Amino acid sequence: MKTSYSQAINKALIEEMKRNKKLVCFGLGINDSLNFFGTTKGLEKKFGHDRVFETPTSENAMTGIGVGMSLNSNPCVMMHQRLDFFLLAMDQLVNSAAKWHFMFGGKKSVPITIRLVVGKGWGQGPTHSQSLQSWFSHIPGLKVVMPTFPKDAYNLLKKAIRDPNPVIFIEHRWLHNVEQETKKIKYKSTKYLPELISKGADFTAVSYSLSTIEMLSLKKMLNKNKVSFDLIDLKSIKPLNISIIKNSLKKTKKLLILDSISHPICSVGSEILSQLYREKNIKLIKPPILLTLPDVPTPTSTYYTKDFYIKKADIINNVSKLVGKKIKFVSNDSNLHDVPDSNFKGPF
Amino acid sequence: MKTSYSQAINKALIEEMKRNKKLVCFGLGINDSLNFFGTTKGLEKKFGHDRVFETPTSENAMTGIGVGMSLNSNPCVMMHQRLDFFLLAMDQLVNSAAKWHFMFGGKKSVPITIRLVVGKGWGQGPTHSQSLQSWFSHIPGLKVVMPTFPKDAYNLLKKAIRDPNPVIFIEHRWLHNVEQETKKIKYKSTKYLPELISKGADFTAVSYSLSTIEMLSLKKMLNKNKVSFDLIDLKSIKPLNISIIKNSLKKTKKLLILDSISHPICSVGSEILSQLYREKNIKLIKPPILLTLPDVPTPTSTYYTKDFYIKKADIINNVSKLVGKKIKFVSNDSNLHDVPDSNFKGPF
Amino acid sequence: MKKNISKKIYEIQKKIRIVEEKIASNYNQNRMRCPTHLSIGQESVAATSGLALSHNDISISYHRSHAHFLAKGGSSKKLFAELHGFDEGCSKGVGGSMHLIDLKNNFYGSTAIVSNSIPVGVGLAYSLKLAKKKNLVCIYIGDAAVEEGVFFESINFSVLKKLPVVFICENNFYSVYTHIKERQPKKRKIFKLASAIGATSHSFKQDNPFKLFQKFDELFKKIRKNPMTHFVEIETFRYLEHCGPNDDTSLGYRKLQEVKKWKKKDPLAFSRSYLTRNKILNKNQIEILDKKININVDKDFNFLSKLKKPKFKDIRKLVYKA
Amino acid sequence: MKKNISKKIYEIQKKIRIVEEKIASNYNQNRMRCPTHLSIGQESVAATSGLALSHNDISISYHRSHAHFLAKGGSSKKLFAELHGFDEGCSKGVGGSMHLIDLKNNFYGSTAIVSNSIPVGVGLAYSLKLAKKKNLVCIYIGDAAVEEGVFFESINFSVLKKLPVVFICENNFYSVYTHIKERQPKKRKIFKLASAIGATSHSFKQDNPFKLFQKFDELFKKIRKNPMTHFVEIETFRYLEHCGPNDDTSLGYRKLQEVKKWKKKDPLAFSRSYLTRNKILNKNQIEILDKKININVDKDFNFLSKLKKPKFKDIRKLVYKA
Ligand SMILES: Cc1ncc(C[n+]2csc(CCOP(=O)(O)OP(=O)(O)O)c2C)c(N)n1
Ligand SMILES: Cc1ncc(C[n+]2csc(CCOP(=O)(O)OP(=O)(O)O)c2C)c(N)n1
Ligand SMILES: [Mg+2]
Ligand SMILES: [Mg+2]
Repeated sequence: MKTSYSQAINKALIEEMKRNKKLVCFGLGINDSLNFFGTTKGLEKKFGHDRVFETPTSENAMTGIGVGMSLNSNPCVMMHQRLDFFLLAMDQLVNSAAKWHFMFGGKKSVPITIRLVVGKGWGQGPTHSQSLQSWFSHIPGLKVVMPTFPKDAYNLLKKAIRDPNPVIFIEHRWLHNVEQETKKIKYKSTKYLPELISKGADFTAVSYSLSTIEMLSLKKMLNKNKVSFDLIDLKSIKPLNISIIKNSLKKTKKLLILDSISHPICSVGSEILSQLYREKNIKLIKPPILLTLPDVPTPTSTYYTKDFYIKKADIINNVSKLVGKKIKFVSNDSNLHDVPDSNFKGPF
Repeated sequence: MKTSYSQAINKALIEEMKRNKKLVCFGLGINDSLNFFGTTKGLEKKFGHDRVFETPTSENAMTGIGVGMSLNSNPCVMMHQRLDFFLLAMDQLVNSAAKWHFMFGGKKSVPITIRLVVGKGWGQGPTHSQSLQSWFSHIPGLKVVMPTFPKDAYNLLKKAIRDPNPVIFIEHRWLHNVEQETKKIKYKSTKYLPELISKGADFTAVSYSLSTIEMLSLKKMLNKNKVSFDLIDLKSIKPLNISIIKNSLKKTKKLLILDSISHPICSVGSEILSQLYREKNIKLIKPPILLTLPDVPTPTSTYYTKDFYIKKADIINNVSKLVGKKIKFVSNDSNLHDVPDSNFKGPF
Repeated sequence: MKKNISKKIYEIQKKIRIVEEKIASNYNQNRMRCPTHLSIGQESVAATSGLALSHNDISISYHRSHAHFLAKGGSSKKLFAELHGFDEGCSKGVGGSMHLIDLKNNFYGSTAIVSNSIPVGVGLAYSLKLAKKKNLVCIYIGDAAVEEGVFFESINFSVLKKLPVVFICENNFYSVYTHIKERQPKKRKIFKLASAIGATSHSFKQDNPFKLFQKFDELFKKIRKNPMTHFVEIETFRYLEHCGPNDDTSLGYRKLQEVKKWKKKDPLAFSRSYLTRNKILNKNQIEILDKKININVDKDFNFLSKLKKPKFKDIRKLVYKA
Repeated sequence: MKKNISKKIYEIQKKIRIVEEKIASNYNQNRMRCPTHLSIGQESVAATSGLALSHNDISISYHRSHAHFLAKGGSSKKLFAELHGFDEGCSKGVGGSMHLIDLKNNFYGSTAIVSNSIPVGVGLAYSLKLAKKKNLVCIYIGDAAVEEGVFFESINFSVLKKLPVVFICENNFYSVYTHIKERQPKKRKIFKLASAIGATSHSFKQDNPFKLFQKFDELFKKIRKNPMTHFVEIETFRYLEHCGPNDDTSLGYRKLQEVKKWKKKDPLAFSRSYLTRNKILNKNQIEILDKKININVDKDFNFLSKLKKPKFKDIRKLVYKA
């Protein structure tokens, strides 16, 4: 059986709503004909309009309202179809949700989960494509998870919902259709930890969310070229535990971080490098490589995004530099660099 | 003659308002009896209520209004008495101001300068003390300056005002009374570049804003202990030019970054380390040291802030580790760790 | 009303309709690769207000802005090029359908975040006031825009400072697929809300574009003379889906009847028959006019085939103005 | 009105006044090291609404919240300890004067960012509705709060969902040192604005606390029975500076006369004479009562001297709930 990322999320939501009669979900598009990219299918029907509701276009207030509900025994899941819209709610996120437990002396915590979807391609442009995990990670009091695979999405969303603290759950839009072979998905208690999802010898690759899929897609071809790598999927951006990266580096002594859905400055990739650099026991043979988007807003035109996004060729050239080997490959970056797969009919 | 930081800012504002009849200034407290910490003294009287005005408590709209004015030939300076309040305006900052020039194909730019004041001590607490330079640096389209000394504040504020792009100008509240010996302050065209403000041999210290003052205050004592250091004051956080740091490191091979008004994760300090780590030619003898605030919101009680903020002893212990020398010092961290000097009468 | 103005009203409406239909019928070729919100059905508001605005008046808009852009004088050639992502687009292809601009005609842009352009419009008006210009800023918004706090903050400031601003709220009852009754209190009229904030408020009808034009024309003249903040609500209806080129009645969020009701009183059809009824143009003349518009729009669309594909490196320096 | 209620009203007013004066007179010793906004002059609103709220009603407040905290049953001991930064404070000293909380009495906190606690209050009310509880949430705000967009967004939602919420707006005419006429359109009454948004709105007077209490009492009973969003505006006045313990007439932003006018109709003085006039308490009894309050407040204040200085390491784990 195959389960897609959006099905996994849908399943997690339904199960958690059943499990906890107090859980509430809300957001723009949650009950409309498209069911929030299919992730909220059946929710309103099963659990009623009071626990699953559309909201006015009022991102800041709705965040504070979520804080209030979750303080008053209604944990909640708030969702935004694009992360960019959530910029309107930074006061309630940073000054309320993140600090509440601390600033009132630990009296009560805010069990809110905030689902944010990141757009890419098909003209998403400057204000429908931003991914601000580094902002959220900077703020004490928040947790940030960005699972790559359906099973992890399922487990981590459930974990986030049961977490007594605010958790930012970032989904890349291009992951919604990613499928994973599963028997029956079942909740497996999990930790906010990275995972070594593929083993190799020549270098360590660190990535998360869509970047992990991009990195994985090169595995075969690199192996053919006799290049193998440890691939570490972060899953949790905050807390960020780098021990597994350190372990891998002791073996490979070479590092490539693919942080391809982030601008470079003060990015998560930079944070990882900063932590590693300060370690006594890490000795790299070559300077580490960090690949991110350029420090430029996302342009809309498909002609521009072609060289704006990181291409397979870019990654391979960098791998080649890192391992000191020429790598043969046929570029299959198609014209359709701005859609995830042939099923995708733009724009959303 | 001595000029204080707030006098320097006041002078810069007055001169620029004179120089450019179209320049407009606004913000809460700009015209009240306390003149925005003295920095806007005389402004309204000289230039009238239309060009210097109080605003409703509407941070998001006022930012967009500033964008509109600056698009329509009125560059402006907007100001907030605490950076924390500005969290309400992230949509207009990130989705409008930062992207306008780019997303409309370079048709017009947004010459807005945004002054943000960072609080410290005297119970500023979780929501009156945040310094988010790393957030702003992450966003393409913004510039971020954080001068330490009155002369630099004067020059960089003038430069920011004349810059055709949005510039975030962050003032640490504890710098307002810092004085500098000057003849007559005069505008010296300047660049967004760090400066080596003190020379030494044993290690390189990088800091900015209040951190630079903190670092400087240890110089004598360290010298007495036969420890000397290059001190680099960043001044401009974005653009961030690290060549001067690299040059210094070629000599000292040891690095301490004092980023004492920032949380650690995805901080400016981390970004600098990330950039250096990726350089081929930098070889450090010891792992670099990065000192920041803990990943904890600011507590209010003076008893808590004592160990929350970085103490001189913390810096010295780290220097000691870095240079491999015992350093003798008498702690003069007084009980008044939560006020900048004896003139300061809390809370603002 | 002068004949040529009546003719002009029809002409702009028709042009907007044809341009939008051109986009719709070509959209599925997947060469306009950006989210695109069409205003077919809503042209009356844009056409009449656009015509009533003078050249030096400014307008600014939201995600559904093709009509406002065109009505302020924007070029359909540049619009098409923008949607196709060419350097020749009004925003060099960087912005796409949701970020149109035409500074020459004082169309100061449209943006994609709900309500995001509202304070910018108010700021533009503050500058007009400072410069003592006798012009106004027209801020187009949808019905969801008034749910964002920034709308309220902005109009409060605009009223406080007596700025020459007119908000034109196109209430098409839906935000994406959600009806206004799920988002705003029942029985609360948007224009009355605006009035309580302190704006002088009006409720206009779109059905007769000639009357609507006159109302705008009078109102704008008044504002230019006596700078104040006004608010106009107009009920209208989009015929196609929220974003994209298709009919969406199959989605079921609105009843076929509702769509039919609105299409039956299509303001463009009204204008057409008004012209003949009032002997401003006869049927034949109208057909000639339509044909001319069609030919021009086709020409503007076909010029795209000659354009070169631009490259990222051409624009990456645009992040900052040098 | 029952005698003991009348007595209670005076007692709470007086207690708030004495607590605040205690803070004021000790503030310059620099041991309360946090920004502190006193409500001397404004006690009538807090005392009467606080008394009219039932235990299970919730209240939430803004930066000037000592009075609301106390009126909801908050302990002056914990308040003093909080201001002094001790672990025994209501927020363990982490929050300070602007972050008070007393969950046992359903006082859900006050926060320091203007309007920041408003949506939180509305969310609390949504939960009451879900749980079918017959209670309400009282959201205290200042006059500047209605300038923040989030106020508007929140009240829109509250009205839309028919939540049991009462906004109590203490209009003291100033935001820091800036008069309301520089921030909001002239002649626009805040409560009328709220009414246009859809709340049932009221304008109450603070001068006679006994009448005020009755109005609150009736209103709250109504809301508990028939959950709806209400808005109450009350004009009031702070006697001291915006933040801190001093008289600030020397700053010149408000006229001495204005201050005098308000002090002359001090609601606490009114209550005192009301009690004697109506023979609820005689002068002597009042003095005994005052003395008792004074002694208790002194005791609560003096207990501070016994407290241990807490350490950062005690609270650093509080960032996340385990
Ligand atoms: C802040 C924000 N929230 C949500 C969205 C998603 N969104 C795009 S268009 C739209 C509908 C807006 O409705 P309305 O203002 O009535 O305009 P219409 O589309 O009906 O013309 C929404 C909610 C957005 N663009 N920005
Ligand atoms: C978002 C935000 N902007 C600015 C401030 C600074 N500030 C603190 S108190 C205050 C005045 C608020 O006035 P009002 O709501 O009338 O309450 P009052 O102090 O008069 O009781 C302001 C502007 C803030 N705390 N938060
Ligand atoms: Mg609509
Ligand atoms: Mg006030």
